[in-house]
Amino acid sequence: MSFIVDYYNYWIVVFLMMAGFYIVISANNLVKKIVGLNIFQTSVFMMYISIGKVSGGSAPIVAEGITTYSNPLPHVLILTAIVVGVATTAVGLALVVRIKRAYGTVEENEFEDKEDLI
Amino acid sequence: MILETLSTLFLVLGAFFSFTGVIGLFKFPDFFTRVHAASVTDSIATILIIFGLILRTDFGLVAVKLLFILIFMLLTSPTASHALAKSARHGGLLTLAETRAPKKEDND
Amino acid sequence: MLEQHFPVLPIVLPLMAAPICILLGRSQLAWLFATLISGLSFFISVALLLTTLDQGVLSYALGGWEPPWGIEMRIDVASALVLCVVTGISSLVLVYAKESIAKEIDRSQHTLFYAAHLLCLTGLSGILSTGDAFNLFVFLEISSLATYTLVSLASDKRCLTAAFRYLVMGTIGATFILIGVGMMYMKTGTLNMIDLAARIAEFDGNRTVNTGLAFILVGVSIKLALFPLHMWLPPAYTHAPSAVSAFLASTATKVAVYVMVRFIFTIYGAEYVFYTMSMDIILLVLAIVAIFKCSFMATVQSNVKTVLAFSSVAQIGYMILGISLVSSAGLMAGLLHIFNHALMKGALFMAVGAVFLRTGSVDIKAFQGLGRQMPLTMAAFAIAGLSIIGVPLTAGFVSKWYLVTAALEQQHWIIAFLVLIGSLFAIVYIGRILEAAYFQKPSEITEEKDIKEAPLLMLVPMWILVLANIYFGIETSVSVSAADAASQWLTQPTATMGAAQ
Amino acid sequence: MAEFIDLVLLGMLAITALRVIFLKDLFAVVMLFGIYSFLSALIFVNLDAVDVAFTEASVGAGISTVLMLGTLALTGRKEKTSNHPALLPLLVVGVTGAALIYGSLDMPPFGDPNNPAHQHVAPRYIEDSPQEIGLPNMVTSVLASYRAFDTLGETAVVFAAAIGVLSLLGLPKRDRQAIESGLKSHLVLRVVAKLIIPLTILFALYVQFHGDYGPGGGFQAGVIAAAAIILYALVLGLPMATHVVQPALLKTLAALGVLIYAGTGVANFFLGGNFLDYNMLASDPVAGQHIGIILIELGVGITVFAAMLSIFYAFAGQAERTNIQ
Repeated sequence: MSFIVDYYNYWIVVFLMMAGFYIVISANNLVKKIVGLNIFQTSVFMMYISIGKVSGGSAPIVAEGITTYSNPLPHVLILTAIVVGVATTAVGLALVVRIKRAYGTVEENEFEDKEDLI
Repeated sequence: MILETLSTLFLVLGAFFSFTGVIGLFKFPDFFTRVHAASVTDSIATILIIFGLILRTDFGLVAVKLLFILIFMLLTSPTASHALAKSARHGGLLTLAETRAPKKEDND
Repeated sequence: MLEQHFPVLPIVLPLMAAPICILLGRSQLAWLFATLISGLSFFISVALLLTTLDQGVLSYALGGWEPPWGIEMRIDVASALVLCVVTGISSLVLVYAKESIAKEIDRSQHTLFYAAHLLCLTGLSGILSTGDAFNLFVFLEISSLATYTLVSLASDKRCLTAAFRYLVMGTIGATFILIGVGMMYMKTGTLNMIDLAARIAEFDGNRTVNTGLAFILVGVSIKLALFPLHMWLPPAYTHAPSAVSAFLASTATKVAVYVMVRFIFTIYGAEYVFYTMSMDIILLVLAIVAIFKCSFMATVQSNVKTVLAFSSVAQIGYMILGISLVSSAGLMAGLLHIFNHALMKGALFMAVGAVFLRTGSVDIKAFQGLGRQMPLTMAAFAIAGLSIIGVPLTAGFVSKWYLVTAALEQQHWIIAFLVLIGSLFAIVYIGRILEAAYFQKPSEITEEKDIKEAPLLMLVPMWILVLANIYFGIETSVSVSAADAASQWLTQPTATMGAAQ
Repeated sequence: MAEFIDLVLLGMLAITALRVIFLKDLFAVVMLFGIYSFLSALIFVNLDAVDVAFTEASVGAGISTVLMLGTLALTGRKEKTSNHPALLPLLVVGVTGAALIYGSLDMPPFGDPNNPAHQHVAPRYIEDSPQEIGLPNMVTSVLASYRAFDTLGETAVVFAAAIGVLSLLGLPKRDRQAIESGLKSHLVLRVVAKLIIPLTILFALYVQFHGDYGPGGGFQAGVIAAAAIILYALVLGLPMATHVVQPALLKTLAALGVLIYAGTGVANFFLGGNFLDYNMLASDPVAGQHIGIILIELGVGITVFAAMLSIFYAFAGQAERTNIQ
C-alpha cells in the first residue's frame, strides 16, 4: 500500500506524458501535433515539480514561522523549460501558418502524398 | 471563533453557488441560458468565497490583495460573458425561443 | 586580462553579437560583424585547445559560485577539439554565406539569418563547453530553435515541412533528454556532470538510473540522426539554404555525437554503459545498418544535396561505430572522424551551393559537364569526394585507417571488412556525380546558360577546407595527437578527472 | 489533504488529455489545452511551486493558447480523419511508457524529505541564499544568481524564437492607413478594456520589481505586459496597437534586453569577477548581488515583453491579411 502512496504521482504523470506523446506521433493535423508536444512537455514539468516537493513543506520563499521549504532547484529548472517550450511552440505554429499558405493544407497525409518528402 | 464559522459559511455557500452554476452549464438547453447560468453564479460565488477568505486573514496586506482580486474578477468576468454572448449573437446564433418559433411557422 | 575568461567567451561573444546584428540592420554590416565575431571565437577556441593539451582541463565557475551549486564551464581536450571545428567551420561558412544567401534568401531577412546563425553557434559552443547537464539542455534548445529558423529560410516551400518535421523530432529528442536528466537528478540531487559521475558510480543496476540513461541515449540519438531516428535529417539538409546545409552538416550532428560521448564516458562511465548495460552491441548494430542502408539510399538519389545528406547519416554511423568499439583507439577514431568529416562535408556542401548559385539546380543533371564550366568548384568537389571515399592522402583515409585498425585491434575482422565495403558505396555515389561532371555533355539545364566559375568569396572558404582535407591527410600529427589526447582523457576513470583539476 | 487535492487534479488532467486525443474539433482541443495548463498550474501551486505556477498560467494557458487560436483562425478548425495505421504510435508509446514505469520503481518516494534531491546541493540554496544573496525568494536567488547562466540561455531562446517567427511571418507594417478593425460594436468590452489595461501594466511592473520578495520576476512581468498590449490589439484592432507600440521598436527592445543581461555579465570581467559574478558590482557583495539581479531581471523582462508581443503581432498580421483578402 505504501508503495502506491509513494509512486501514484509519478505513475499518473507518466500516463499524461504518454498521452501527449501519443498525440504528437499519431495526430494528422499539425496544430494538434503542437498541442500534443505541449501536453507532453507540461507533463514532464510535473515530474520535475513532484521531485521538488517535500511533505509538509511550503513554498520556497522565506517567511516567519516556517522551517520546511520545498526544493527550489526543480522550480528554477522548470521555469526555464517552460520558456523553452513556449518558444518552440511559437516557431512551430509560425511554420504551420506558412505551410498552410504554401500547401493549402495542414493535414499530414494530404501533403505527404503530393510531395516526395523522402 | 465566530469569524471562522462565518467564513466557513461563506465558503460553503460560495462552493454551492459554483456547483449550481456547473449544473446549469450542463443542463440548460442552449448557449445563452448556459452562459447566463455560468456568469451569474460565478459572480456571487466569487464574492462569497473571497469574503470568506478575507475573514480568515489578519486583515492586513493579504486582505487588500484579495479585495483587489475581487474587484478585478467583478470587472472582467461579466464582461467576458457579455462579450461571449454578444459575439455569439453577432455570429448568428439564435436563442431557443427564436429557433422554435420559425419552425412552427413552417409547420403551419 | 581576458585570458582567464576564455572558456566562456566562445558562448558570450556570438550571443551578444546576435542582437547587435539585428540592431545594425544592414546586411553588409551584419555580415562583416558576424564573420569577425565568429573568427574571434575560432582563435579563442584554438587557444583553448592549446591550453587544454597542455594543462588538461579548464574549469570556469559562472557567477563565481563553485560547482555543484553554480554552473561550471568545463573544457577538456575533447570539447576544445570539437569547439575548434564548430567555430572554424562557422567562420568559413559566414564568409561563404554572403554570396550564397544573396540568391537564396530574401534581402530583408539577411540580418535575421546572421542573427540566427550566431545564436546557433552560441548554442553549439554552449553544449560543448558546459559542465552542467541541465545547462546542456538549454543550449541544445537554443541551437535547435536557431536551426529550425535557418532551415526554414530557404525559398523552396519544401523547406517548411522539412523544418516542421525537424522541429517535432528535435523537441521530442530534447524532451527525452529532459526526462533522463530529471531521473538522474532525482537519484543524485545534483546536475553537475563530474558530481553526477561520482554519485552515479555508487548505484549499480538501479532501475531509475538505467532508465534515465536509456532516455538520454534515445534523445541524443534523435539529435544526431542515428539510424532509424534519422528521418528528419535528409529533408532538412536537402531543402535548407546551401550555407545552412554546409554549416549544419559539418557541425550540428557532430556536436550531438559529442554529447553522446560526454554522457557515456564522463557521466555514466564506459564500463557501466557498455559492460553492465550492453549498449555497445545495440550501437554497433545500428551503426552498421546506418552505414549500409543510408549509403545505399545515397546511391539512388537524383538530388545531390540529398545524396550528401544520406552520406552524412552513413558517416555518423562510422563515428558511432568507433565509439561502440569500447576502446581508446575506437573512440579516438570516432573523434578524429568528427573532425575530418566536418572538413569534407563542409567543402562538399559549399561546392554544391556554388553550383546552385550558377545553375539554379542541385539535380545531378545540372552537374553534367560542369567539370569544364566550373573547374575550380568541381575540383574542390572531387577532392572532398575522394576524402569521403577514403582515398589515401586525404583526411578521410586517416580516420578510416584508424577505425579499421581499432577494429582489428580487437579481432573484429568482420567489422573492419564491413567498413571497407561501406567505402565501396561511397565510390558509387560520389562517382556518379563526378562522372556526370567530367564525362557527360552539358544537359538542357546548363546548356543555354553561360555558366561562370563561382565567385571568389565562395571559392576561398571552399578551398581552405579542401586544402585542410589534404593537409590533415598527409600531416596527421596535429589532428591525431589531439584526438588521441581527447580519447585518453575521456577513457580514464572519472574519479581522476576531478583530481586533475 | 494536499495529496488528495493533488490526486483529484491529476485525475482531471488525465480526463482532459484523453479528451484531447479523441476530439476532432481543434477549437475544442486548444481550449482543452488551456484548461490542461491551468490545471497543471494548480498542481504546481499545490506542490509549492508558486513561481512555476505563475509562469505556466501566464505562458501555457495565456500566450500559447492565444497563438494556437491565432493559428486556427488561419488553418481551419477541423481535423480530418487520418488513414494512418494507429498501431505503430501505440506501440512506441507503450514501450516508452513501460520504460518509464520500470524506471519509476526505484524512484525515491514522493515527498520524502530524505530524498537525495533534498539532501545534496539544494540545502545550500535554502539555508544560505537569504544571507548570500539577501533575497527571501529562493527561486529568484537560484534563477538569477546561482544558475544565472541558464536564465541567460532562456532569454536567448526567447530571442531566437522571436527571430524565427519574424523570419517566417514578418511584422505587420506600421504606416498602413489606420483602419478601425477592432470590435467596434462591443462598447462594454472597450470601456472595460480601457479600465483594465493600465492596471495590467501596473501589475506587470509590480511583478517585475517585487519578484525578489514574492513570486514573479522578469519573465512573468514581460508576459503580463505583453498581454496588456495584446488585449489592446484584440479590442481596438491591430493597426491601433501598432501605433502605440511600434513593431520596429519591439525588434530593438528584444535585442536590447539580451544585451543588458549579457552586458551585466561582461561588466564583471572588468571589475575582476567571473561572468555574471555580481559580487563586484558594489562594495558590499550582497548589495552587488541585488543590483545584478535587478539588472538582469530587467533584461529578461524587456526581451520577453518585446519578443512575445512581436510574435503576437506577426500572427495577428497574418490573420489581418487573410481577412482583407
